[in-house]
Amino acid sequence: MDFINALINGLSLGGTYAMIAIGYTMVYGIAKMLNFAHGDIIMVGGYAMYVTLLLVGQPIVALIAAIVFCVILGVCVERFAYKPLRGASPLAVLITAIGVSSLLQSLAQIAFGSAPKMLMAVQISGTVTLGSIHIAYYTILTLALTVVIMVAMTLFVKYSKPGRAMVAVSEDRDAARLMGINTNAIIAITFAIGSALAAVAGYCMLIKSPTLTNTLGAMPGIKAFTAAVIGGIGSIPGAMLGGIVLGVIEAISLSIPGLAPFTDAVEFGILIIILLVKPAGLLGKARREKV
Amino acid sequence: MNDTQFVASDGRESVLRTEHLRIQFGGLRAVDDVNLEIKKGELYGLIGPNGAGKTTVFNLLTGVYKPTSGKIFLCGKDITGKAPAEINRLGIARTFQNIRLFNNLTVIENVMVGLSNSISCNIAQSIFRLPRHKKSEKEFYERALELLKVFQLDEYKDYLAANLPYGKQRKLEIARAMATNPTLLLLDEPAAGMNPNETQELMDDITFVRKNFGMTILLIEHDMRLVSGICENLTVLNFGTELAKGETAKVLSDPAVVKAYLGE
Amino acid sequence: MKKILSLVLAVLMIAGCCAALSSCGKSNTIKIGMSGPLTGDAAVYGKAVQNSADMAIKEINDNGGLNGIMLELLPYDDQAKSENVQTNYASMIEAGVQVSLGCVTTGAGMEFTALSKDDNLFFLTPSATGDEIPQNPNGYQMCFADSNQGGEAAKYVNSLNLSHIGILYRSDDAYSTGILKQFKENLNSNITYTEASFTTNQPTDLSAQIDLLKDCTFIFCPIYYTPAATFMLQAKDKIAKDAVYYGCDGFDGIESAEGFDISTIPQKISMLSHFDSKATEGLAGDYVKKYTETYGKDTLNQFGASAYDCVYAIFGAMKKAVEAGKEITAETSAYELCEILKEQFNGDYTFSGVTGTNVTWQSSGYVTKEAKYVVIKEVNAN
Amino acid sequence: MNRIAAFFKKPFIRRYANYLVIGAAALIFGLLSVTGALSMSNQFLLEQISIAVLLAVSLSMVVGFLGELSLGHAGFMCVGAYLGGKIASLLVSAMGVGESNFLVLILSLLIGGAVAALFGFIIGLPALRLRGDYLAIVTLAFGEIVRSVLMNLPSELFGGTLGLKTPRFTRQYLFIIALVLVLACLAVTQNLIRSKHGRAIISIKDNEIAARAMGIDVTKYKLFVFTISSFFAGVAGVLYSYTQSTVQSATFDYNYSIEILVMVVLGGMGSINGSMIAAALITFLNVKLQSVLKGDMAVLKDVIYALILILIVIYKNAPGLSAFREKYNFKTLTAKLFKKKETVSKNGDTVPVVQEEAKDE
Repeated sequence: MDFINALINGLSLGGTYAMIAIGYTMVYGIAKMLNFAHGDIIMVGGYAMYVTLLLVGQPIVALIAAIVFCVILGVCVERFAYKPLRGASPLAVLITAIGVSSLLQSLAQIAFGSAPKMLMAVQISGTVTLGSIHIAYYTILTLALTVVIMVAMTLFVKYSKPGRAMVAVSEDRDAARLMGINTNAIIAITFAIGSALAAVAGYCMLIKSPTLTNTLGAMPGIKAFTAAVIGGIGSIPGAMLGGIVLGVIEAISLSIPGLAPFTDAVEFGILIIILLVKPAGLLGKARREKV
Repeated sequence: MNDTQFVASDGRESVLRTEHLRIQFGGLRAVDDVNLEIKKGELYGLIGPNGAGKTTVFNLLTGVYKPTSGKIFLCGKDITGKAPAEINRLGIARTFQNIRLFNNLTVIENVMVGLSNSISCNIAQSIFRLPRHKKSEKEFYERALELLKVFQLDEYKDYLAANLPYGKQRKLEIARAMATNPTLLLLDEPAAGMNPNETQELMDDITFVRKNFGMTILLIEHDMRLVSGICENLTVLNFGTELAKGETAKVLSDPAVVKAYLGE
Repeated sequence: MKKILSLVLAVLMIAGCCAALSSCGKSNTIKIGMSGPLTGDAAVYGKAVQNSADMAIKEINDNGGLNGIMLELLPYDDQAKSENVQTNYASMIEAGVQVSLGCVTTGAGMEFTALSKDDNLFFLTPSATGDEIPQNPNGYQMCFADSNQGGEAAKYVNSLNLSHIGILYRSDDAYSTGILKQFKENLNSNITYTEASFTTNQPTDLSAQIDLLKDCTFIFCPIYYTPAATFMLQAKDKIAKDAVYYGCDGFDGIESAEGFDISTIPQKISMLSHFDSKATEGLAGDYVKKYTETYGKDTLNQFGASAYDCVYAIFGAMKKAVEAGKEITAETSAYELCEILKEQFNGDYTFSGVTGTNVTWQSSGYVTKEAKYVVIKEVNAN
Repeated sequence: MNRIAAFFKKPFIRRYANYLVIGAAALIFGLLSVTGALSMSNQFLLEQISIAVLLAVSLSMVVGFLGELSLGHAGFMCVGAYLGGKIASLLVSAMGVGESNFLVLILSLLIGGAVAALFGFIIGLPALRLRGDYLAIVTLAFGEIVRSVLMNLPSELFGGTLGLKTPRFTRQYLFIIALVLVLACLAVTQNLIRSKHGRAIISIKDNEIAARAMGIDVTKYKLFVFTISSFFAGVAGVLYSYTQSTVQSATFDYNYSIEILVMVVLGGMGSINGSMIAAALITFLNVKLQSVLKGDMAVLKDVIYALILILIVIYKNAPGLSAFREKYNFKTLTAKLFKKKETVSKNGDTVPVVQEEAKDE
C-alpha cells in the first residue's frame, strides 16, 4: 500500500513542480530565455508571506500579498535585467539570470538573516484516511490548485486575447510584432503570470512544510527546469505533465530506502532516457529545420 | 570509382539517373515518379512554379530527405538513402535556396571547408603540427585562392563571409561547392535576387566552370532568360510530377508548360 | 591585445584595493581564527559560532584580556565547503593567527586538519565531530566525536529494550552518516530499524520519509535541527502521538527557529547533547540569557554554546600556562602557542563551562565530558 | 610607447602572445616559489587560477567553437578528481613513494583524464541528436548523476560522504605543473582551431546542414570535441584533487559548471584569450573577496559578485549600449591617454596609429 501513498506524495510534489515549470516554459517560449532566477521568486514569495503574517496573520492575505509582490518583482527583474539584453545572445541572458538568482538569495540573507523561519500559521495539517491510504489536507489543496491552474492556463492560452498573443509571440516574435502585438507588454505579462505561479508554488510548499530559508527556491527551480524540458520546453501542457512525472519519480524513489540516497541520480537518469527516446520532450514538437 | 558504366541513349556517360523517385510527407506526395537522366558535361535545367517540389528533389538527391520509394544512381552507383556527407564525398555538391555560408569564417576559409575531404591531414597531425599539417595548409590556401580567382572573389578572401554583398555571397556558395571536387553540381536558384549584370556574370562563371572543369550541372532557376540561354535540356515539374522533359526550346514552347506557368 | 591590456589594468586595480584592506598591520592582540559557513545553507550554524566566539572574546577583553593583551577573532566564510578552506587557512596564517577554532563542519574540518598539521596551528573545534578531525597532535574537539556520540546514543537505545526503531538521516552529510555508522555498529543486533534519508536537494518536502517511518514509536535522528523541525512539523499528525524523537547534539537549538512553536508537536523530543538551550541557571543559563539579548533567539544553539566554551577553554589554558611561568604575548608564534596549549590540554587541565563541567581532553584530541540526556519536550498530555 | 606597441604588433609575438604570457607567469612565479618568496595564499591562488583557466579553455571548445551549451563540465572534473585521486592514493601507498611523486602525478593525470574523456564520449552521443537547451539539461543531468552515484558508493571505494582522501602535491610546484598543463591544453585547442578540423568544427556551429552538404563528418567532430574537452576537464579534476586532502562530491554541483560557463561567456564566445582572462580575473576576484570580507561582511561577497556579473554582461552584450560601448571602449581611451600621434594616411583623412585589433582567432 506504500506505493499508493508514494504516488499521492508524488502528485502533490509534482503539482508544485508543475506550477514552477509552467513559469519556466512560458518565459522560455516567449522570451527564448532560461530564467534561472525563477526558482528564487518562490523564496521571495515566502518571505513576503512571512512579513505579511507578522503584520496581519491571515494565511490567505499572506498568499495574496506574496502573489502581488512576486508579480511586481518578476516584472521589475524582466524590465531592468533582461529587457536591455533583448536581442543579445541567449547565453548572455542566461548569465544575467544566474546573477539575479544569487543576488536575490544574498539580499534575502542580509534582510532576514541566515536562520530559517517557520511559517506555522500557513501550515495546514490534518489528514484524511481512506482505508490505509492517508491523504493530507495540504495534498488535496495542492492538487486542487494545480488542476485549477492547469485549466485556467489552458483556457487563458486558447481563448483570451493576451493568451493567444502569447502563443503568437512564442511562435515568431517579429511576425507577432507586425500583427500589432506589443511584444514588450506580452513578455511583461508572461513574467507576471510566471511569478504569480511561483508565489502559489511557494505557498504549496510552505503549507506542507513551513521551513523558509533563503535557499528555498534553488533546487526546486532546477527540478522545475528539468520538468519543463521533460515535457517539451515551450509547451505549457508539457510543463504540467513533466512536473507531475518528475514529482512521482522523486516520491517513489524516496520511498525505497535503498534507492533514496540515489534519488537525484534516478530522476536525472530517467530524464536522459526520456530525451533519448523523444528528443523534443514528451509533448514538444520537433522543429524540422527547413532546408 | 564507378563500378558500372551507364551509357545514356546518345552514347555519352550518364552522371545522374533517378527511377520513379517519390517522397510523401503524410498524405502529400511532394515529389512523385520523377525520372531524371543527366549526361556528363551537360547543363540540365529543372524548372516549375513555386512549390512544384524542385528543392525537395535537390534534398532527395543530396540525402537530406530519404525517398519514400524509387532509386537514385550517381555514375551508375546506387546512392539512395545515403547520408549527405557521404553523398558529397561520392561526388554531388550543392548550393542552397537561402544562402547557408559559414558566417564566422572568412571567404577563403569557407572554400577551404569545401576542400576538407580532398586534402588529407588527420587530427593528430594538426594538433602536433607535424609537417603534413603545414604542407596541407599551404595546399588548402593555394587551391582555395585559385577557386576564388575563378569567381573573382580573391580580393575579398579575408572578409568574413557575412560581410560580403548578396551577389558575391551567391558566388562564394558556388565556389565552396566546387571546392568539394564534385562530379555533379546542383545549383538552387543561383540567380535569385541578382540584378541583370550580376546574372550575366553568373552565366559566364557557369559556362567557364563547365568548360574548364567539365562539370555536369543541374540548375533550378526561374529566370527564363538564364535557363533558355545556357540549358540544353530541362525537366518541368508541376505539383511534384514531371510535366514535360527534353530539349529546352521544344519544351518551353509546349502549350501545357506555358499554361502551367502563365495560367489561362 | 586590446582585451589583454584592458583587463591587466583591472587586475592591478582590484589587487591594490584588496591588499590595502587586508594587511591592517601588526596590532598587539592574540588572533583567534575561525572558518565556518557564514553564508549558504548552513549559515545559521556558522553565525552561531561567530556570534558566541565574539561574545566570549568581548567578555574576556572587558575584564583585562590575558594580562592586558586583548584577544581578536578573525572569522572567515567557507560555506561549509571543503574547497573554500584552503583560502581561509592561508588568510589566517598571513593575518598572523596564533590559535584557532578550526572549522564548524566535519566536511570542511577534514581539510583544515590536513592544512594545519605542518604549521602546528592549534585548533579546538566547537562542532566538527568527525573521528579523524583531531588525528594530528594540534587538533582537539570540544564536541563529542561521531564514534562516542554514536556509541552513546546506541547504548541509550539498547537500554530502552525496543524491538524496532526508525532512523532519519541525511545521506549527503558527513556528520549524519558518521554518527549513524557508529550507532549501527554499537546497536544490539536484535533491534531492527527502518531507514529514511534525505539530501540537501529535498530539504523541505519530507512526506516520503514520513510514510516510511509512520509506524515507528522511536525515531533516531542524527541530523541538524532545521530539517528535524521541518520533519516534526510535517509529521506531527501522521506519526504516533506518543512517539519519541531522539537526536544528537545537532538537535539542540530546535526551539530557537523563529516562529516554531514546539508545543504543537505532540511527540516527545529528546537528545544526547552537552548543552540545553532551555537552561535557566548556572553558566548555561547566563550564556542563554546573554546570547538572546545580544543576538536574538534564532541563532541560539549548541554550536554557539560550544564555540563560547572553546574560547574560554583556550583562554583558561593560556592563563594557567602564564601562571605556570610560560610567556605568552601578541608576538608568540602559532607553533610555540600550540606547544604550550598542548601541554595544558594533554595534562591535567580541566575546564568547566556552558557545555560541560570538569571537561578534560586526551592527547588524542578527543574530549571526555558527561553526555547529558536532555528532554526538550515531553509527550503532550492530551 | 610606440616601440613597445610596435613590438607587440610583430606577427610572431601576436600569434603566440598568450603562450608567452602564461610561460612567463609560470617562470616568474615558479622562481619566486622555489626561492620561497611566494606566500602560501598566492601559491593557492595560482593553483586555483590555473585550474579555472584549464576548465575555461576546455569548456570554450564545446561552448565557444562547437556552439553546444554544456552545463555539466564540473561532472567531468568530478570524474577526473575521484578516479585520478583514487589512482594516486593507491599508487602512493602501493609504491611507498611520497605524495609529491612526479610519476604518480603523471599517471593519475592520464588515467583521470582518460576516464573523463570516456564519459565525454558517452555524453557526446546524445549530443548528436539533441540541440540547445535539451542538450544543456542532459549535460546538467550527467553532472548530478555522477555526483550522486560517487557519493553514495560504499565508502571503501570513494570515501562516501566523508570524501575521498587524496595525496596533496607540494604547494611550491603544483601550480607550475598546472600552468604547463594549461599551455598544453591551449596548444591543443589553438592548433586544433587553426587547422582544417577547426574550420570544420566552426562550420558545424555556423550551419550544420551546410557543413554536412560539404562532406564534413559532423558525428566524428562532435564526439571528438566532447571527448577532448572532457579529457582536459578530467585533468583539471585530478589537479584539483592534488590541491586538496579530501575530495568531496558536493564541490562539483551544477553551480560550479555554471561558474565555468560564466567565465567562457564573459570572456567572449569563441575567444580563447578572453575566456582565459575572464577565468583568471573571476577566480582572483572570488578569492580576494572571500579573504577580505570576513565575519558579518561575508554575505556581501555574493552581492558584489552578482552585481559585477550582471553589470558586465549588460555592458558587453546589450544591443542598446553599442553606441555607449563605441564611445568609451578601451581603444579610444588609450588613444586619448597616450595622445597618439596621428599620421595622415594617403587619402587625406587622419588615421590613428593604434591599428584595428586583428580578428581574435
